[in-house]
Amino acid sequence: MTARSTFETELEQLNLDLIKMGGMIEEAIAKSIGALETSDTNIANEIISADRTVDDMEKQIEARCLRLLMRQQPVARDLRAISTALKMITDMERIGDHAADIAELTIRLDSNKPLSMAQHIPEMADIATQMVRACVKSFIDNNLEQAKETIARDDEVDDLFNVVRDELIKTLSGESDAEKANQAIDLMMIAKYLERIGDHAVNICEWVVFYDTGLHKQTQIM
Amino acid sequence: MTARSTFETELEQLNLDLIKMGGMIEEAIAKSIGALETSDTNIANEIISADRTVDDMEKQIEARCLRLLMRQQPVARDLRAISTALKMITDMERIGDHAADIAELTIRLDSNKPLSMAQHIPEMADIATQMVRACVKSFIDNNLEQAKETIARDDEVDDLFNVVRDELIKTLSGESDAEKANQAIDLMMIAKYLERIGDHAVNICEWVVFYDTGLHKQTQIM
Amino acid sequence: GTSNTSASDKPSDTVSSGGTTPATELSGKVSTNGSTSMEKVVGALAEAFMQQNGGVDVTYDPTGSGAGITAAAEGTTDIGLSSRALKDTETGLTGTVVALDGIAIIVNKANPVKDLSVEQIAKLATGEITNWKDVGGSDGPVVMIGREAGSGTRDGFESITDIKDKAKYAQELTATGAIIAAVEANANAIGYASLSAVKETVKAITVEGVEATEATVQDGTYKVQRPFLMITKQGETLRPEVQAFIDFALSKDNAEIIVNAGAVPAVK
Amino acid sequence: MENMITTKDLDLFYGAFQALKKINLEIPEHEITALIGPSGCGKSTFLKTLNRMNDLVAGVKITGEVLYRGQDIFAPEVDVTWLRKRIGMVFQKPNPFPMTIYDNIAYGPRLHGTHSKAELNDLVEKSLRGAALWDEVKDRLKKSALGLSGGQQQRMCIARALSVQPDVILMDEPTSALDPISTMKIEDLMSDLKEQYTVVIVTHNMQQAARISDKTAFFLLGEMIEFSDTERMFSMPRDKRTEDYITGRFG
Amino acid sequence: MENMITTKDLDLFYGAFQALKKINLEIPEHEITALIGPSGCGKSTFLKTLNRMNDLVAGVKITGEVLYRGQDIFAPEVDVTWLRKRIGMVFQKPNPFPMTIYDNIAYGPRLHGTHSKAELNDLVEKSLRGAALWDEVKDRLKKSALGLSGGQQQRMCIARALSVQPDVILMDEPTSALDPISTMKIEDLMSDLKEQYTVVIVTHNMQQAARISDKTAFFLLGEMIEFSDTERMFSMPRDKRTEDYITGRFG
Amino acid sequence: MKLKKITEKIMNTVFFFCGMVAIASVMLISVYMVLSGLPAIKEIGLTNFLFGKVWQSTATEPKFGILPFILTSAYGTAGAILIGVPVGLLTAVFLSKVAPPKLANTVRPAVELLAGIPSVVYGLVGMIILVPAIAKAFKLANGSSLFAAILVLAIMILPSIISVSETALNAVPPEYEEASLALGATKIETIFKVSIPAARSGIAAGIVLGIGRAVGEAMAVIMVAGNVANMPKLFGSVTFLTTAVSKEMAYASGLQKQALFSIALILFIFIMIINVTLNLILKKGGGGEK
Amino acid sequence: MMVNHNHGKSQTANAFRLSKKRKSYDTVIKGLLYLAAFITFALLVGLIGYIFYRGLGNITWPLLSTSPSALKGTIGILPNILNTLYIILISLVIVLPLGIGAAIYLTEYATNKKLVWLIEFTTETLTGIPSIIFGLVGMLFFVQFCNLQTSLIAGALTLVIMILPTIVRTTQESLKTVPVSYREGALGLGATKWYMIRTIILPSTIDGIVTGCILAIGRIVGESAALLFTAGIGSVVAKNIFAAMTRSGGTLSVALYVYVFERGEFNVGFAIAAILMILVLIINFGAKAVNKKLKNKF
Ligand SMILES: Nc1ncnc2c1ncn2[C@@H]1O[C@H](COP(=O)(O)OP(=O)(O)OP(=O)(O)O)[C@@H](O)[C@H]1O
Ligand SMILES: Nc1ncnc2c1ncn2[C@@H]1O[C@H](COP(=O)(O)OP(=O)(O)OP(=O)(O)O)[C@@H](O)[C@H]1O
Ligand SMILES: [Mg+2]
Ligand SMILES: [Mg+2]
Ligand SMILES: O=P([O-])([O-])[O-]
Repeated sequence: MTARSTFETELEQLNLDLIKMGGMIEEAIAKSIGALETSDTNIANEIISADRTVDDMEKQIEARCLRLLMRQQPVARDLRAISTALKMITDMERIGDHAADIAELTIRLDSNKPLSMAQHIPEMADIATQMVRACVKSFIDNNLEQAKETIARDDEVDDLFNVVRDELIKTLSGESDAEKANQAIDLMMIAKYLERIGDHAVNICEWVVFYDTGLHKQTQIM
Repeated sequence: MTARSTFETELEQLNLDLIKMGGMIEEAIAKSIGALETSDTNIANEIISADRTVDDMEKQIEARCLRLLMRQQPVARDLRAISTALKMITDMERIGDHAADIAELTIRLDSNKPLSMAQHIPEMADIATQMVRACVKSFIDNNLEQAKETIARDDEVDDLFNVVRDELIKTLSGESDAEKANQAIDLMMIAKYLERIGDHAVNICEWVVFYDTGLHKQTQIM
Repeated sequence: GTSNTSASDKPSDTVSSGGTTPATELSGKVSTNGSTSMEKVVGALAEAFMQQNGGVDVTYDPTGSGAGITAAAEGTTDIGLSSRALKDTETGLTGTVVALDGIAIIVNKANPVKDLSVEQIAKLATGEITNWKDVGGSDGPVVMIGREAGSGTRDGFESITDIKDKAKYAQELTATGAIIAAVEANANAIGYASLSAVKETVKAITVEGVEATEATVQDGTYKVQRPFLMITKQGETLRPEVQAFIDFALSKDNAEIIVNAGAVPAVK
Repeated sequence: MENMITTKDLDLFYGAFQALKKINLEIPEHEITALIGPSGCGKSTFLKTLNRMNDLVAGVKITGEVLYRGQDIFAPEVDVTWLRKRIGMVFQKPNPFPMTIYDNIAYGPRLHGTHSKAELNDLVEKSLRGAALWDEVKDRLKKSALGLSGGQQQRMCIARALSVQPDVILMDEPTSALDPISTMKIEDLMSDLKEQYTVVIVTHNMQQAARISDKTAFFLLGEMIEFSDTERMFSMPRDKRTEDYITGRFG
Repeated sequence: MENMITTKDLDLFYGAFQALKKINLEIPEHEITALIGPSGCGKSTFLKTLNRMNDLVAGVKITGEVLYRGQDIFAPEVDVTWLRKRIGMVFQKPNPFPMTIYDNIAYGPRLHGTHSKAELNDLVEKSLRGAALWDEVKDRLKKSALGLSGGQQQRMCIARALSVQPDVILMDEPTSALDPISTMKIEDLMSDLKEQYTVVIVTHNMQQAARISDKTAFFLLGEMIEFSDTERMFSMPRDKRTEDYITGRFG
Repeated sequence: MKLKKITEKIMNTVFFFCGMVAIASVMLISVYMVLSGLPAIKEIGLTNFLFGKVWQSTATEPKFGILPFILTSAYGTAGAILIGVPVGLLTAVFLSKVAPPKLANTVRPAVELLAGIPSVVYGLVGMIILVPAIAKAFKLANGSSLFAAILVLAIMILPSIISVSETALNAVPPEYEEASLALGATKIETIFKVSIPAARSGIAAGIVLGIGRAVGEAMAVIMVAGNVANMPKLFGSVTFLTTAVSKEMAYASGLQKQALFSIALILFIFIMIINVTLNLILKKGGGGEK
Repeated sequence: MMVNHNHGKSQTANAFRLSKKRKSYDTVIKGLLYLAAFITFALLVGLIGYIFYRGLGNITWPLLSTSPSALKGTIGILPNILNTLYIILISLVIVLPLGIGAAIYLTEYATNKKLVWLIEFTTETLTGIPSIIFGLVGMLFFVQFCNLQTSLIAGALTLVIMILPTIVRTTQESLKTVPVSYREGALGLGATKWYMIRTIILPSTIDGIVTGCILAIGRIVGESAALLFTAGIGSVVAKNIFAAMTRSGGTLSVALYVYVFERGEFNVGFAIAAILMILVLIINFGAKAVNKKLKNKF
């Protein structure tokens, strides 16, 4: 008989929830990029409504974490697991939001090939998706190395953001109509969202690092 | 003799830290708006370097929260206080970041009256600043009403964001040079940041509501 | 004639001198030790002696005749007291008869039997006669109550009735008083006890018609009797106060004391 | 869920001293109900009233009702031995009888008329399994129960309570004499127990109440101040006094 | 910070049974050091070695060194009564002597030669204040100490330990017999104490160790597995066994 | 510091000396018993002595067989236990568990009083009341008998059995009883199934005490048993080991006296054996519990 | 202690009732319990009643205040009363320090387990030895070997050996009930062993010691067999306690035996018995009062 098996079951459940939420945002972001590239408003709408579920998931996990803190007085690894979860879900939820944001803009863009204005957005999206996938995986596998690598990749996204920005400015300079300006601004926003998604993936990875090391952004906070 | 006075002192300290951090971001955002309006690069630089302090503060509070969770096994109000702190600081830190972002763009804009392109940015900035101030105050005073009011004001910022967006698109449609496009994109970003600042203020207020009610975004999570 | 009275002449001299000697000259302690049956006699003698000789302390330990003889032999007491004659094995000691004791044959007051012969008594004691009606009493079992082995009373009783080792008792009690009590409590009981202790509570029967009295004991007509002896070490000069006490006991003047104590003075 | 035990305006006096004041409480079936409160607030008194163990105390006066499955336990037709068979009890200090483990467990069944060897064997095994102790003691059933460790003894006492197949198990600070490891084992056992039984536990340890119970009642000076879902109690207690107590601001 | 007590390769045997194995520990001045570990791991044994209370047990053999302020406490020139005056002790169950509160506190000073009424009064007040008990008992100093509540008794015992002006106070599960409110009061008192004294506390309650101590040592089967800052211990223990124990995964 | 150490040393020595006195006393008793008891046994022969059925110490052909005494002591003690233990134990149970406090507080001092009554008083009353009563009740010629002795002894050991058993019963942790009651046992079932078994070592101790007292009692017995060296018969006059010694000691001399010491030695050994065996049983009983 | 809290008596038998078998078992046993208690109580009341009935009337002032006189044929028990007091005094003076000392040695000092076992075993043994054996050994050792004669002192010394275990045991029991925590408390403050014993242990043992004393007094008062052979039956008032010590002296119990058994003086016997009963009563109540007083102190 192992003591505290109830607690362990609960922790297990928390982990499963996180993995599930990770899967959800991973899917959301991948789908939203797909929709953007194919201008598929149906999928975009799906994503928007799926975001509700992610939000609910966040609250559910939040509640579970608080319940565990309240009932189980965790320390050490257990406490890190719960606080990691509590912090991580904010970023996950934001990634979900951004996926929805992108989906919304996809619906608004509603034209053929708006992406021609900013050819690097797909690449950016690709990397951001990869980062989200990697951060979720690093969490699931409790893979410190992968988390660190993912953190390092953020620069790529940031660089690409500037590239996209330049591309869009180039498009805008000289003559352009309101439609074009509108599209450019939306694309700019999408780029910003992708950049933020990268940031959030980094944040998640930083919590993965914390779970293992007690270090958060290089500072020992536990 | 009151029992647990050590714990109470620590909680008190946590509260003071939060108030201090609140003051810091309040100041940062106010200053960054001022710098933007007056194109004051000195102040902008100050803000950027001050953001470090906010980041440090975040980590310090994070560490304190974890220590309290680990050592004091808080429940009820105490647990809400600590988890509120733990969650709130993310938003506070983001507000600080955005203030720095705005300051950075202020430096880049570096020209006279770029704001003429988007006349509603000052108003937006004003409301965002008010919201930040209000959210910090609602937290300090544990003022549920104020928190709820502040949450309601987010719509104002969101609406203004669309106004600013339209203003910028108007500027960009027709002929424009790279310089102008650049400025417009930067202003767009500033608007986005202000919009996000409003969101973060809302988030903070939502935690204030949670502290009092156990409800987070209308859901009972504790 | 069982007493060893080899020193009977001498004491009478010292008696008179002892009796007249001013009491103040004597001091010290005289310890006596032995027969419990002699308690009353010795107690009375000692009390009277001490009244005359304020400086002398006479103590008495009722340990039993055997113990008294041993104590005298070992010198742990000044005077051993024995309610039986010295045995042949008990040598080196001088026994002085200070009194005679009648052994009363007692029955319950309700018992109609008044007189028994020595032979009848012997048969009752040995269990040959088991019912009172065989000796003229009413129908009822005979309950023979006697003293413990070693008792001077028992020794006296058994030797006179000549039933040594043959007596069958229903109870063996260790003291005179106990016998009287037992007989008093049991209608069919018969027992024997020192004459000095017998009171109204039980009935002393006549033996072959002779009642146990001072006179019949003294003159020997009452057969069931035994001597009271004071034992000292042979050939040893006694301390003056010890000698004085023995003399006091033998003195004719003090015969009254012995009589009052229920015994019969040895000297007439 | 049905209510297993309901108390209505329960007052209890020890002589002139009122130890319980108008307690109204509904203990639901198949749940763990925890009673907390400062020392002397009447937790144990309340618990012992539920199976009339307070009857043993001289000078106790009880008014109000206690219903067990709707039956008034103070009704004249209710025999207290029957009641106690239905409502078992586990005490603060492990109290194995000075007999073998087997005899300890078989004590109750024998008392209530089970004497068949096979049935007893069966019951002993079932009870010990129910208390998560079977594997640890199955090879030493005929050894003295006093040779068990404190935690094992307490689980044996739980098994003994189970042996008479009760409905409800009352526990008065069942882990306060145990070390943390044994405590955790018992806590863990309790969540298994509630699937078959209704459990009422008195505990000094608020964390324990928080960890294991479904409902919590907070007592203070003989009054029941608050009775809520445990989660509710430890997150948003209704009463200021409850909050002060659970957050350690009391006294 | 200076080390108040240092043990070097401390081994302790009860007859043939080794209760402590090569313990190397440095207890810093003006800090609270907590000793935790499962039942029977040697915590109490270790604690009692520090002021040689183990001397009382027959068949104890100790090797290795215990230095108090650099002085080997087992050296022949060390008088154990002196040592115990310097290193006071508070026990698991409050153990007031059956005398008045005043006499309880004055016992130690009288023992060590203080007999002046004024001095004693002074010491009694100072000690009781030090144990945060003065206000509660100042009007009943001449009443029996047995009339105090458990928590007050324990604080009185702390006051008694303070009365001989020790350097170090050893506490063996000082709150395990107390209710949560008294426990919290004593915990709170301890953080005051460390300003003047060095405190070593054995506790079964990991949360307590976490709450109050600066350093924590984890014992297992007579070995000291880990000795760290408490914060470190409860956040990132170095040893897997420590982590298993503090998170309740042990056994 | 030096003074302290010296005081410690002195006190240690003083107390050690006191402890030694206890040992010395037992040694003294044992040595004297053995030294004075052995010669007669040697002379008479152990078998003759122990198994001889006739005791005629002052006969011209003295016989020193003490089997009657041994058996009488054994039967007498057994009889007393047989009567005293049930009554005593039940009274103890009554006092400890059943009686209302007021009643218990009246009966308890009464029991203590019984314990305090000197044995001669028991003998006196036995002799005056019991012996004639027995004679009457059983239509005996003579009431002084083993039976009378048994009754007197039963009454005499009652207090020790009651008070020791009650103490043992009171010492049964209330937790045991609570546990039993909580399982649905009645008060009486609890007492007989839990309390008494749990207190068995204490109760056994009470019985030991009782046996010791019964075996060793002389003065009360001598007044009621008749004191004839018969083989034991319930309604016959008998002699116990103790009364055999005290009866003749005063007048004994020579081999008779030595034989009495031998009886005392046998009694002594008897007591030792009882003590040791029962201690062993006690320890065993206790061992199971700890 | 255990009064049932009844809410009324039942009329109907149904599922909630106790089975018939168990009910009757209960009733029968309860009956036996009351019977046993009644027997005990009746015995005592009868015994005491009878003794007082026969004895009280015979207690007269002359009986209490004079020595017996063979010349006058009067009986007085003053010497026996004095002897009883003397022998209590002497015995206690000797046995108390010894017994308490031995008990302290056993519980506080002795480290040698075998020695402790030996002493405990021997005291245990001593408690079991019948008083007649003490009497014999007292006679052989003190009276004869030490040549003390049959005297109060020989009797007192015999009693010392006899009650030593009682004192050792009760003191030891009471020492054992002094919580280890007191010792730890004192030693933890730096007390030496003797200081601890003096200030903490002995004061909290007083009630045990007093109880032991009272038990011992009870035994001395009631003892006859051991004293008959050692202290004798003397009944003379000595000049003082020292003079009394060197001569034979019978205590009240011995006198009772002697008057009844030797002399058949039943009235005197019952008078003494009544006096003894009163003494025992006083001793018992004294013990209780002392205990209560000591308990109340803390
Ligand atoms: N037999 C009794 N006689 C008189 N008063 C009692 C009795 N038992 C308990 N009390 C009193 O009743 C009150 C409640 O006691 P209870 O034992 O129920 O408290 P509790 O909450 O269990 O306390 P703890 O946590 O200390 O066990 C207390 O004030 C107590 O002193
Ligand atoms: N006097 C003794 N003689 C023999 N062994 C002992 C003695 N005291 C303790 N022990 C053993 O030494 C080991 C350590 O005991 P210790 O009392 O130090 O444990 P602990 O860690 O304090 O446990 P707990 O938490 O139960 O108090 C245990 O195995 C115990 O059985
Ligand atoms: Mg309680
Ligand atoms: Mg310990
Ligand atoms: O007591 P006696 O020796 O005289 O029978």
